[in-house]
Amino acid sequence: MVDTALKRGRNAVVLSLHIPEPEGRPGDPADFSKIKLPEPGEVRRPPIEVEPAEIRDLAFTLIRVLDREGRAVGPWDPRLPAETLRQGLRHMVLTRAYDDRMYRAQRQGKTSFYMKCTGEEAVAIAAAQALEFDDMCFPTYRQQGLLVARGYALVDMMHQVYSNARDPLKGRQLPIMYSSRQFGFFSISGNLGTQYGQAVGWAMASAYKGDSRIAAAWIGEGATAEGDFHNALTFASVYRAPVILNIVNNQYAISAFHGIAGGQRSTFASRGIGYGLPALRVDGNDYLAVYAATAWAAERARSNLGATVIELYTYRAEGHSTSDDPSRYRPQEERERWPLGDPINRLKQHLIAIGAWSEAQHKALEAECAEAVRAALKEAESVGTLGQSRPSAKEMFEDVYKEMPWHLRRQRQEAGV
Amino acid sequence: MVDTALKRGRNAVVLSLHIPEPEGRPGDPADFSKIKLPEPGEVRRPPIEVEPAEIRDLAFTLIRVLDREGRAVGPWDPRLPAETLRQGLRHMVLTRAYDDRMYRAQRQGKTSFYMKCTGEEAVAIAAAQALEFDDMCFPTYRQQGLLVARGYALVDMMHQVYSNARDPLKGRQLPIMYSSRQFGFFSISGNLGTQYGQAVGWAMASAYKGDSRIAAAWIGEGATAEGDFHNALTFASVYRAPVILNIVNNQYAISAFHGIAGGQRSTFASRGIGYGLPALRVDGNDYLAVYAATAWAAERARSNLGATVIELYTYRAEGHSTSDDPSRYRPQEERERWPLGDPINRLKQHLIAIGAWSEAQHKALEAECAEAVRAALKEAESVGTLGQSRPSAKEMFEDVYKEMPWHLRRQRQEAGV
Amino acid sequence: MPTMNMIQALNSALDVKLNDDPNVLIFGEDVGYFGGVFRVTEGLQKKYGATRCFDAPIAEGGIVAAAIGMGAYGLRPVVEIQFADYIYPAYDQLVSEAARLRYRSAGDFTAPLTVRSPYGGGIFGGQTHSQSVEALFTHVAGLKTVIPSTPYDAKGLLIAAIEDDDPVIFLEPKRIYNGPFDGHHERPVQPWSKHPASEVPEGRYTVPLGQAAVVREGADVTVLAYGTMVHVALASAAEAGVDAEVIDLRTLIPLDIETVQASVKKTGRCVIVHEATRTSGFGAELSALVQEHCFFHLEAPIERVTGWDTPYPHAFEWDYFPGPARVIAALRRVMEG
Amino acid sequence: MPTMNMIQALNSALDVKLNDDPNVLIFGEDVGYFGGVFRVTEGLQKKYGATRCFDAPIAEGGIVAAAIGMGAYGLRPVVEIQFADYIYPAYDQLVSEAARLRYRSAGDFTAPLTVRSPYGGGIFGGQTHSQSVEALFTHVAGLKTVIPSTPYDAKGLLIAAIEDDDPVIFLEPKRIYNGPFDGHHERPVQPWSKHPASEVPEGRYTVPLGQAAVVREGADVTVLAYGTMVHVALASAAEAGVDAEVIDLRTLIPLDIETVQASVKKTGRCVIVHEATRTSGFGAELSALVQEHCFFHLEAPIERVTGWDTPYPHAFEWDYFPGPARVIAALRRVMEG
Ligand SMILES: Cc1ncc(C[n+]2csc(CCOP(=O)(O)OP(=O)(O)O)c2C)c(N)n1
Ligand SMILES: Cc1ncc(C[n+]2csc(CCOP(=O)(O)OP(=O)(O)O)c2C)c(N)n1
Ligand SMILES: [Mg+2]
Ligand SMILES: [Mg+2]
Repeated sequence: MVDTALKRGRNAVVLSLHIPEPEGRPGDPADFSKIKLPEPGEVRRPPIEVEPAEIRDLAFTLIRVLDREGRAVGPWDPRLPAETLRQGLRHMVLTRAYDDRMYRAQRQGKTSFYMKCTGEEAVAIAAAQALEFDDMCFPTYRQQGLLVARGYALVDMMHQVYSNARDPLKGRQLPIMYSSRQFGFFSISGNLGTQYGQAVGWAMASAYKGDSRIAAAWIGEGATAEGDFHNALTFASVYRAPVILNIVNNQYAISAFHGIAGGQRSTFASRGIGYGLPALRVDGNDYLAVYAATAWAAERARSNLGATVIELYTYRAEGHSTSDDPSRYRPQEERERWPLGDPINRLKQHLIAIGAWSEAQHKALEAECAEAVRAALKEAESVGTLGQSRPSAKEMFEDVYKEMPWHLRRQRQEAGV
Repeated sequence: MVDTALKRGRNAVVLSLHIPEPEGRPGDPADFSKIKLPEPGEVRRPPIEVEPAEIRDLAFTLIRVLDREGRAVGPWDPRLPAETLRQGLRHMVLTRAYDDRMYRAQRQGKTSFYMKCTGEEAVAIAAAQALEFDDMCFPTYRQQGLLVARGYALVDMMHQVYSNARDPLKGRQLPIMYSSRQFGFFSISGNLGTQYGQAVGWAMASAYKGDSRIAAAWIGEGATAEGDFHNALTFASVYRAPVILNIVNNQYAISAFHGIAGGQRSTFASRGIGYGLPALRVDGNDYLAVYAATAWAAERARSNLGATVIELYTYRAEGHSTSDDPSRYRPQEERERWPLGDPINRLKQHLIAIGAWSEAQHKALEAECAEAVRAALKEAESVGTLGQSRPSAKEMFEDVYKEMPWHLRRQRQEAGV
Repeated sequence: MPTMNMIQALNSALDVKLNDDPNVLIFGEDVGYFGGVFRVTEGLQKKYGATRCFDAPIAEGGIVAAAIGMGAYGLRPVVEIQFADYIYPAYDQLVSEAARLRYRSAGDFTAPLTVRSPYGGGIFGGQTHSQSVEALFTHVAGLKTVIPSTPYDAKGLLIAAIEDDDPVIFLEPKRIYNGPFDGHHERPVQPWSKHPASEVPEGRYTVPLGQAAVVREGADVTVLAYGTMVHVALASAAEAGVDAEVIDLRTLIPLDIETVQASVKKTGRCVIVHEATRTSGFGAELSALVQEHCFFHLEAPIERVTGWDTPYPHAFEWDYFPGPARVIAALRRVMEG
Repeated sequence: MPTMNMIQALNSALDVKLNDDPNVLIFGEDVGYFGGVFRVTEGLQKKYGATRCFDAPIAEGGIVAAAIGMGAYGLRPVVEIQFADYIYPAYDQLVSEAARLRYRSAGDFTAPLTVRSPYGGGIFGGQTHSQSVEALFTHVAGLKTVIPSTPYDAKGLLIAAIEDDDPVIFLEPKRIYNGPFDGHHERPVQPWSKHPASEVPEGRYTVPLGQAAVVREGADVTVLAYGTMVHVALASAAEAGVDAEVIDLRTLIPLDIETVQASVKKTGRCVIVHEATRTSGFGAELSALVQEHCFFHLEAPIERVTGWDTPYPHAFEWDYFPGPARVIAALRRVMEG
């Protein structure tokens, strides 16, 4: 027996399935007119003790420090010494030079794969500088800048990319999947998002031990859709884990524009609100803004106030990887039209504006970084590129377990290595 | 070479791990003083076309219609005919009678397991009445009220609980894991949360086909922590799926209080904000409020405006299941102190207040429902209880695939059935 | 008849089904406008519109959950998991939901979805773009697992999978998307166009699920293989000069036990070849079944030639891959045995 | 020496390790104040405080992810997955992360976590409280899989698992938590106290991982079993009057191949018993290994007695469960073979 109340008239609208579409495709003009940018310096900087509920608006705006003229304005200016800024600039220039060179190496057939972070250098480098050296980073494949900023040797990165005899990862990992406990750089997984909850666990462990180290994690806006993202935010919220949860919104996930991850309906920072986490939305191409937001979140975490979500709003200036060709799915001149510019140019302009840098110095820096990359490359290639040199094939069977069980010993024999 | 900037002084606070604790444990007084309740009628009712961004506050308040005197007040009053209310009351009373009887049956050893929805009847029943009969429901094990309200035969529910020869699910499912396509009740899974994303897929299919049917899903506040919850909200947001995403916050997940799911840091409704979904927080023990919120969300969905998140704020008045004893982990008198009362009492009071019901009628209704349950039970038990009667053991091998492959045919022979 | 590589053949299967059946729709990461990272869905969005073939969020669990819901509604969703290595977030939805829905609802609801995923190694993809995951699905009652080895089979099996009323895991050996691969990585790549099975009809046809193909008849030893390894097995048998009967299983579940058993009863010897890690791989099940069905016919121990029980290591691709040298050695061992 | 049931023995193992090692901590759904739905963590929060033993959100993937991060930090987390049927949301973290972390970081980071989970059927739990998931982990290089069958072993193996530097999947046969079970469900339940292996020392001891136990010596046939099925195998052998050698594997990976092989070489016959679905179950691997190692000693086909390839059906619990009747029949068949 069915309720009559259940059988009312129905809305006349016919349902239809909505598929998000980007503003433009190849051949279309680049159109960023929908992006609303607050003025630099406009967004307030609350004390770290603020209740997350009081700063929900910060998830929907954009923290910016550098203005069009390269001046640092507003409460989020971290007021860094010029020396720190110059170091940051150097790390960014070096990272870009490294990326360009290794991309070329892949094109020359010296390795199988490469991924650049061009246009997103500030995201990793300003954060590395705002963190302590022994804070643990849980990066994606696009934060190689962390290693560069922390002084990891370029040549070791190259050995990894070449899977050669000196590869610190013993030929086991795809290029760019670096790992270094000493440099606080957690082993990169090919599986998107998995590191996010692990970072929370690491931070919980640090808190459990009464340590003072915190964790920081990065995830792409595309990968926020994974369940791991949700798990990380839940655990970070419930246990007040001392962790910084960075979302790098570079507008693309391979060919998929941010709308496929939900970016047309809300900001990625705003995901934090439902967990009661403070969430900041930051100009990711503004070195000072990234530094300031990271420092704010780090201080909160270190004060036992728990996790912060930071969306870093940036643009993936090049292809997803060496396997990708972005001209197949997005307007050609987007890169040039990106309204938040290039992080290196902007920091350079700022240093010049404050009288701490010059075009000549910048040229010299570029030359120096190119030379550093060249020298490292020479050394790495003297060991060998992919296929020319590699660790002992025995390594294939090591480290599956701490001690090799009989079946792997037997397989190693069978393999004759 | 390590940046000097990376080696600054460190905050002196020693980190510590925060483990959420409830307000009280067995032996403590029940303490709900932290719950802030707006007045009934206080919360505005926006038009369905409202931009989700304009109603974020609705995720942090509580939509209430029934006041302390049983009057329906404010803009969310659905103004239902008395007949609809009386039907709702009947469904709730019947569901409770059914639950009580089947719980007893389990205690008598007539089946292996049972779960009640006591105190949460309005959640399912008001929703069932606000939806169309052919809208598809994706429930948890605590929305048996949907079946009752849609007129599914009690005796068939009992056959399922007894896994007897007439069990519509052929003895394959744990008791209470009902399924009925005809009654728009999706097969319940033992795995928490899995139905949430499936509901979104069903709704996407309906939109894809230009249908007018919508989907509604339910999830417990504890299960919102699963990745499936996040997946569902992402897909619902991205594709504007015509689906109602209900979160039943009954304060507990087995022994874990809501804080273990993040309930001390934000509301569960507010999870919707980060996806740009409208989110309503509703008194789940207020039949009228549940009806009104469901109707609002259903109208939005049917108007191609997409999904709505609804948190139904309620209280699990009894144990999690027949395997549970809540006196081991929560204060005894919480149930009595729950500030939002009992949904049956409150609707009864309202009907009496509007002159459409009386104590005598209520007594008669209770007797009638008890009798309906008794009659159905008699019929079910005439077929048999668990172990006394069951479908043919052949059924063990059917429906694994549409057609039985050779290995199952052989196993069926081996089993001799 | 047109000549197609495996990508084109799969694309053609999807094209046929999108055209035939309005209830078929396709979604997955990068499959819409872009046409998929391996181009299998190229042109389909343009031809059929965005609601028939569209991008999905990077949430494999969400993709499969949505597909199950659509299947329950009555559609026939075909989803792509970009690499089989990334199927694990969807594992619960596949194992607990898709596989069991018909059973637990007594046939009331079904999940007739097809999950396509490029799988296997040999492309220097490192440990997260090379995995062979089939055994994680063959253990699960309610799922079918299909692996093609040629363009012709790929198209016919994919159409059969989409038309099948049960959930199908359809694994595409990505190493042979563009050409057959005999395991001799040092030799130049051969295009499909030189292989007879690259002749693929334009329209609809099916290769039925559950039927193996004897791709080489032989008297001395039975080689059980699927996907890329079929080509490696054929080349190895030729090089070893062993008169092997090579069986391309094509569907792992339901397995074509009759073809397997008839062959082993004839040859009395059996070598099983797969790329997945050995322990608890599908080869274990094949070995157990052959042993159970053909015990009294076996003249030598059944051999398994497989990937090692390690992740797929980038620099050691060809040490890991069970190539001709190892297959030949196994063939020789069983012939001596 | 105190007498313990399996729950008490497991609790004692956790107690010992919480006491010994400040880096050990426990979390999972309902394990804190409440002490777990099967009471394995009872009293531990009270004794050691909330940060040592606490409730977790219902997010198995999040639980394991957090444990991996803690392991990378240097802790030894022990997590409970409430039922093995609910481990799938954590599958990606276990397979792609815990299992591979040491390998992919060349030993720089490790994930020494222990994942405890009640598993198996026989308690009328229906299809989602009865599953045997071991084969989904034995296929994964980098994981160890352990299954105890007595209180003594449960404690010793759990301590060994926690102390082990690799990730361990520790499956607890819930049917025998409170007493051994020989498969005769129609007979009254026996308490552990009547079983010698219920004598469990209070303090620390280990049962090393990777070592099987010959629980009954015999000459005629080898029975390979683990968990609940060890007891069923013993009872069946006795009832069948067959002089069976019953081996309790205890650890599936790494397997104690020497004990297995020595026994089968001696008996020439082998029956494998498990509760999991047959196809691609761990029995397939055992069958393949026995065949590979003992081919020339085998006098009859290896038999598998297992759960059927269906979900675990509520009303047909005892038709599904591979009980004494089926084990005895298999023993008789191999003795005739
Ligand atoms: C679990 C999983 N699914 C899919 C992939 C394939 N994949 C690799 S990168 C990528 C896009 C990631 O986009 P985003 O998270 O935005 O990061 P970005 O590349 O922009 O830095 C995809 C889909 C993967 N690596 N892991
Ligand atoms: C994936 C999964 N994990 C764990 C469980 C065990 N379990 C069953 S019900 C339950 C609590 C659910 O709480 P909640 O979601 O709040 O729903 P409620 O019972 O309160 O209605 C748990 C942990 C499960 N069924 N599925
Ligand atoms: Mg991106
Ligand atoms: Mg609850």
